[in-house]
Amino acid sequence: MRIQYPENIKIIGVPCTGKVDVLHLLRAFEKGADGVYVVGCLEGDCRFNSGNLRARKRVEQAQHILESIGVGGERVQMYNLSSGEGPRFAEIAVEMTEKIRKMGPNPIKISKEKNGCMI
Amino acid sequence: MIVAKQKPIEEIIEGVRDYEKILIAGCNECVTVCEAGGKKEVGILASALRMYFMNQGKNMKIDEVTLERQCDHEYLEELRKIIDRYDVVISLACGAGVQFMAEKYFRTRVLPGVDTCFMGVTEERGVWSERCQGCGKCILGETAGICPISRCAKRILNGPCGGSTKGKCEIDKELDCAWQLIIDRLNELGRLDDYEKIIPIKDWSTERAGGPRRVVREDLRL
Amino acid sequence: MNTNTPSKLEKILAAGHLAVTSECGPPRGSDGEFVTKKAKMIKDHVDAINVTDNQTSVTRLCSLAACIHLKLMGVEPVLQMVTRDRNRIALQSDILGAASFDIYNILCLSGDHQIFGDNPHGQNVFDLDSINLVQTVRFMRDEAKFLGGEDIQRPPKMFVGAAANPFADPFEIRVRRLAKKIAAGAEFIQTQCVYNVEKFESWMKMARDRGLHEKTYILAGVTPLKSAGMARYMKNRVPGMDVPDGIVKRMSGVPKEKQPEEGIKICVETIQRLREVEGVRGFHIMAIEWEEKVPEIVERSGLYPRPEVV
Amino acid sequence: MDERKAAYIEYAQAVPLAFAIDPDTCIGCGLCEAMCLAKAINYDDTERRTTLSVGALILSPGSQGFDPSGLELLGYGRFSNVVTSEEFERILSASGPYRGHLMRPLDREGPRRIAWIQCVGSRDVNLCGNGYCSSVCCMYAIKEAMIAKEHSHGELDCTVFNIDMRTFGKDYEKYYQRAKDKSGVRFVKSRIHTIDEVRETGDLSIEYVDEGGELKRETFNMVVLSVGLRIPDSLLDLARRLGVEVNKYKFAATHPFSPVSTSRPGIFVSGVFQGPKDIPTSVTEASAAACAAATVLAEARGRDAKSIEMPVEIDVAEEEPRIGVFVCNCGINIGGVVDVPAVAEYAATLPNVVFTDQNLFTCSQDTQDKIKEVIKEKNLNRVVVASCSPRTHEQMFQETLQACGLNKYLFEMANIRNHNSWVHGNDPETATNKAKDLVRMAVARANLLKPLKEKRIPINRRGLVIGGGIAGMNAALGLADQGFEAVIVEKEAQLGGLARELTTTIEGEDIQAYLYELIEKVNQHKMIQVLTESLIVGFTGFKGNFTTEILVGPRMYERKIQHGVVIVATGANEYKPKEYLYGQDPRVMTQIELGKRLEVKGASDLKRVVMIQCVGSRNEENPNCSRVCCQSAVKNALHIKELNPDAEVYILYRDIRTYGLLEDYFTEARRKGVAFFRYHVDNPPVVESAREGVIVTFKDHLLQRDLQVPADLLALSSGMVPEDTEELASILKLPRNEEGYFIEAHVKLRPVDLANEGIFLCGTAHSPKLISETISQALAAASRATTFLSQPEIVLSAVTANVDQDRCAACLICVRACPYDVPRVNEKGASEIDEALCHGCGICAAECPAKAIQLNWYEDEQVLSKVEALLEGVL
Repeated sequence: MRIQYPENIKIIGVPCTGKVDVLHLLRAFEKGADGVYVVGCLEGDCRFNSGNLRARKRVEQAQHILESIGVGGERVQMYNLSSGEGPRFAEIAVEMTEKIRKMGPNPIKISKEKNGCMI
Repeated sequence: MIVAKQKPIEEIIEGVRDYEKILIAGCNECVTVCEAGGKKEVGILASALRMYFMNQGKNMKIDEVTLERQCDHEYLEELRKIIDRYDVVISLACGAGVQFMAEKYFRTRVLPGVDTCFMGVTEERGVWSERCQGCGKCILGETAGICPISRCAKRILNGPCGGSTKGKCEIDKELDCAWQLIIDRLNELGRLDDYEKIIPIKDWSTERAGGPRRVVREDLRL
Repeated sequence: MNTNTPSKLEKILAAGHLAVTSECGPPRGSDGEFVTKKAKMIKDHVDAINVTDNQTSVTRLCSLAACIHLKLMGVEPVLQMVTRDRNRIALQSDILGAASFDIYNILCLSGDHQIFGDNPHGQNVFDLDSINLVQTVRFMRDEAKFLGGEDIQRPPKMFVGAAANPFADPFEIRVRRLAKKIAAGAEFIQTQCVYNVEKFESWMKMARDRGLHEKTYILAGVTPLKSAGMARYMKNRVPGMDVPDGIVKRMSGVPKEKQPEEGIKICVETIQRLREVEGVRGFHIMAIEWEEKVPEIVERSGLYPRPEVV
Repeated sequence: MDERKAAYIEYAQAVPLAFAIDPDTCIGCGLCEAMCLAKAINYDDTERRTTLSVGALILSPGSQGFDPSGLELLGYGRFSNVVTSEEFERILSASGPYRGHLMRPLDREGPRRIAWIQCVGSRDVNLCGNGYCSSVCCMYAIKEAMIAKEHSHGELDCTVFNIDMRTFGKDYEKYYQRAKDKSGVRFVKSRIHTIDEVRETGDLSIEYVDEGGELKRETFNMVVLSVGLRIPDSLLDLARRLGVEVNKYKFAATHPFSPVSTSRPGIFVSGVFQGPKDIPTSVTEASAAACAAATVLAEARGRDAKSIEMPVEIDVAEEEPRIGVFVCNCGINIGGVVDVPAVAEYAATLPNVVFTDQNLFTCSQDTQDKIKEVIKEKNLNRVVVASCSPRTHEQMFQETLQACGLNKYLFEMANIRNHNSWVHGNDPETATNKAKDLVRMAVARANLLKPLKEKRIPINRRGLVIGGGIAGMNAALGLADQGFEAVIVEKEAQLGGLARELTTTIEGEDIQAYLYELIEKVNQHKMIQVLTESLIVGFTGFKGNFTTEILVGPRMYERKIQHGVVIVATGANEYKPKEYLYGQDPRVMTQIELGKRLEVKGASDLKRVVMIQCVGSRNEENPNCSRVCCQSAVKNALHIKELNPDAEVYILYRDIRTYGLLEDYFTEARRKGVAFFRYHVDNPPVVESAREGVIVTFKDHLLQRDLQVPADLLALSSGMVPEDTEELASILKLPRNEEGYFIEAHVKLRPVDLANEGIFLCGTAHSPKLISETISQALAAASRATTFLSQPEIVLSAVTANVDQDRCAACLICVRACPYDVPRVNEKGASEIDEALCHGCGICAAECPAKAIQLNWYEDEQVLSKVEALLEGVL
């Protein structure tokens, strides 16, 4: 459908969102990502029965951790949509981008720049 | 299995705030099975701590290791070569593992990363419940296989108390009354008459009251 | 007349009288007069007064000290003792302490869980349970020995009681549990307050079928309801309490200001019905923070005057 | 409803997803041909005649929606807010003219009240000549109402005006009830003939007579005409040229016992051209037609197939990665936005990249040849293609690698078109940067890729058919006639199943004669083995290699059968009613019993017969419609009328569901004087026994009073109950719904597959259905089974989960998490995942608390390498 969406979205493919490990989500933030979202099949419509429900739990777990360490739990989100919902995909991309813009960059990044320390 | 749960990340952060080199040590036994301190949890905690301290502008070295068991010398020995590189170890093992590590590496501070809860079972994924308090003298044979010591809020040996309501314990409507379970099972086994046998005053000396316990099997020692 | 102890309560029961006991809760402070004041209101209408032991796990003046106050004013106390807070050393020690003041009655209980009280984060003990405590007192009295086996100089002379709840779950073991307490050595039983008389009667019948009414003295518990709200609360919130809908309806059927009187009426009617039940040997009137009404209840129930025993 | 450009893609799901030129809109400039870099357009292309020599032909030309312009009183074309159901679908669609926002055409206002008018162009001999029921409109109307309610921003009133609600498909009745009870869609029993417009508002006013005969008028903001299906005249022409007969409604003429065969041998038919039907039935029938065609062609199978020789795989495990990156321009699709040379140049700077190139079309055949050359020349051992979607092109590139002896899993794609140039076309600079990011990520993963071995397992070419009824026997013949062995397992002593109880079809065809012939064919077939009085007691293995243990015969001797597929055809039975004095009064019987009775004793002694519909269906115990009972009643009623025209027949019904061409028989029954009375579920007929007959009391809604009818016979249109398959389902681990019917893998897309691979489903074990439908479905199951069996071996994807048994804590989390029950803890106390059974979802890998499980090709490090490459230098 070629609906335009913000270019800051980069997609990493997995066979099922159930494959998304909370460690993968955290690693992205550790490396400086400003936001991550997981896009799975509609609930109740997972090709692998419950993979997307598990993914939602992983996202919630990551949200909780990110919130408690001051990075911001809202930076990671879960969305569900079917393969026929191109416009919704673009809408989500916009929505997520706006949400993250409002939150500002990953605070780790800011802190790094300020302190100039090395890993 | 020993069931533990993760400590709040805030508490762990407070504990290691003043150090620079941290080793997070998981255990591949009980705490892996109850998803509190296996390799994956080690990874999650390490990642969270790294992010937290980066955000604080603090340069920390945070490494990860997961031992097969922390309650055995030989496995703990694997840390010998590297332990001096760290200011502090966060052990995600149960209390036994944390202590054994602390005993072994006297000069290194060892902090617990989980709260050790009880010996219990997996009711379903994500739900564990207590079954045993290790009293040292098992009476399950007399109580239809249900332990009033670990499962009754008052450890009443001749129950139920007056708080048993509709099969649930007075302290928590979700909690089964152990004595109801015992009675149901006795009934099922056709042994309800056994209920009237008074369980005598218990000898608690084999429990923690008798001081730290040891099991020594001379036949196994050389 | 065959009695095991110098207890007045035991004597009255052994003489075949319907016994009347009541209770008072000690204060949350050290004012001993609080107890004696309450006792004065009711002492002439009851045979003995129970003193509760940190009931509902709320810390109060200790039961033993309050019993001593009663004893000193010439009232017969029933020392309630729970196993929640003391191990067997402390329990035995307190029994001896009570005996040293010639306190002759003890009611053995396990006690409410501490989670309901003012120290929910505290440890509980439960070294013994209530049945074990009955065994302990009987052992100390009858064998003149400590649990550890050594002899007791001047062993306690105590009439040993236990509680029974005819209404609690699971119902199938209610009588078996009574039998168990009797087997452990309970000489008298005070029951949970009775509102559901039918259910109580069927429990008594089952107890009689096993001859349990002849092995122990059963005192039926009664509590006057102060209001419809209290009736509902007891019905819905208090574990092991059976308040039939009829009672709740009857209470809420009268205007608020008349509800206390209705409650007392129900209480009196209950006593009158229960005294006809074979095996009921007396009443334990628990007028919670309403002790002043006990004389009226006793009188209206035809239980006054109280018999004299030597 | 909207304008479209001359070059267009018909709809988002079109296959192939390619542009076409609309000659009505095209201005004829021909510029497109010059502009197309792929040279995919031949603008001056003209019709060409091609001759193909084929052994069989399948017709599935479909149908058209009925055009309601001719029904003037409905106002379509005159009133803007009267739309067809097809137009309404577009209104609801996210890619439609209003982008999925619910608006009415006149003023683009959100409607508050919408009415659906059913049977527009269906069940109507008078105005449009279409006497048949279109079968699909009731369901789509409910669906549209439900979706409209979801899309509406405020409260939305939905009313469906219908004669009967025909939700007869599997689980459809539940959907209807949900719409009514949960979503508040209103259903009004009335046929609408006239719609008036309210001038000032554009609203529409409908006058109708309700069930009680009262005249009512209501106003709606919008009206949807539920238009039926019709066969366009152009198809008549095709049929004539092919020598294929059609019936009076222009549907291809077929016989109930050979439902996909046309009048001309070798020509088969599927879909709506065979008769009105919904998607699941069409898909099923398509497979059935394929089976019928494949049977004719069985001998020629594989004759024209060519096999490709693959070179021996080069072992690259020990080599350092040597990566080649091919960046695609995709004509101007990518190149028009992204600076492709810059991306290629950038790729060359990435770790272990030893070669980069850019191509106009990386997917073209000459580029494949070029890639092959480069792989050999530069000793590449990993390949990255930055182009389009792996979904469409990955396999092709992997084959290119394989042709050079490289393992196909040493390949990675970066989608710089769909995820980049197409969606960021307005900002070439950022698109170029993003392309670089995507390539960097792909290269990072490529560095970590390992060769993976795909397991090849020979397929056992025998099929096991469970159930020897009409479904099972047809399925077995479907396999056997194509040259595959079939074993039928039947629990009874004889073949035939429920059909043994049946007499004729509604068309008048003799079922017993058909059954006799079918059983003969099965027994005589050298490729079919029949096991009667047999019980399945054990089942192991996986698709292509199953082993089933069976206890056979009265002596229960054990047999083990190896087979590659299973077809489940366990069937169903007539419900034995507990209602209406059944079993107490001998004059009360089921329709099947009535059918037999008419056969044996005729109807001359019958003065009055009453029939009650929906006995044991559409109630709390069995919420579904049993689909066949309405036609059974009509069939028996017609038979009675034929045998004894003076006999009175009353049919008490809730909705008459003579769908498709069956509607003609309903019409005929009414014409012959069969009386139909509707009853409500909360006020069912009352039945009493009396000497003079069975007294049936029911309400006549038109007269608004109770009628009492003494009947010589009361026939109960008893529903269907599935055969008891609880044990079988647990042995084979097959999913069943609440009523006990097996659940197919996907209602529409895989209607005869079970989710368990290699197991197929047909007949009434799936849901209640007619014999003709059962035969279709049986052939379909056979077709799906042979599609699989005709392969020499199965190649299992290497994307499976792998347990590091040393690290495994045997915690059982993978065992519990796997959607397919694959992992198990072995004797050594470690989890083991059978690669033949693993579906490769990776859930276990994500959940493993010991991190002892990796999903091949998506190992944690491989996934994380992309994360890290993407975020390289951010901190």
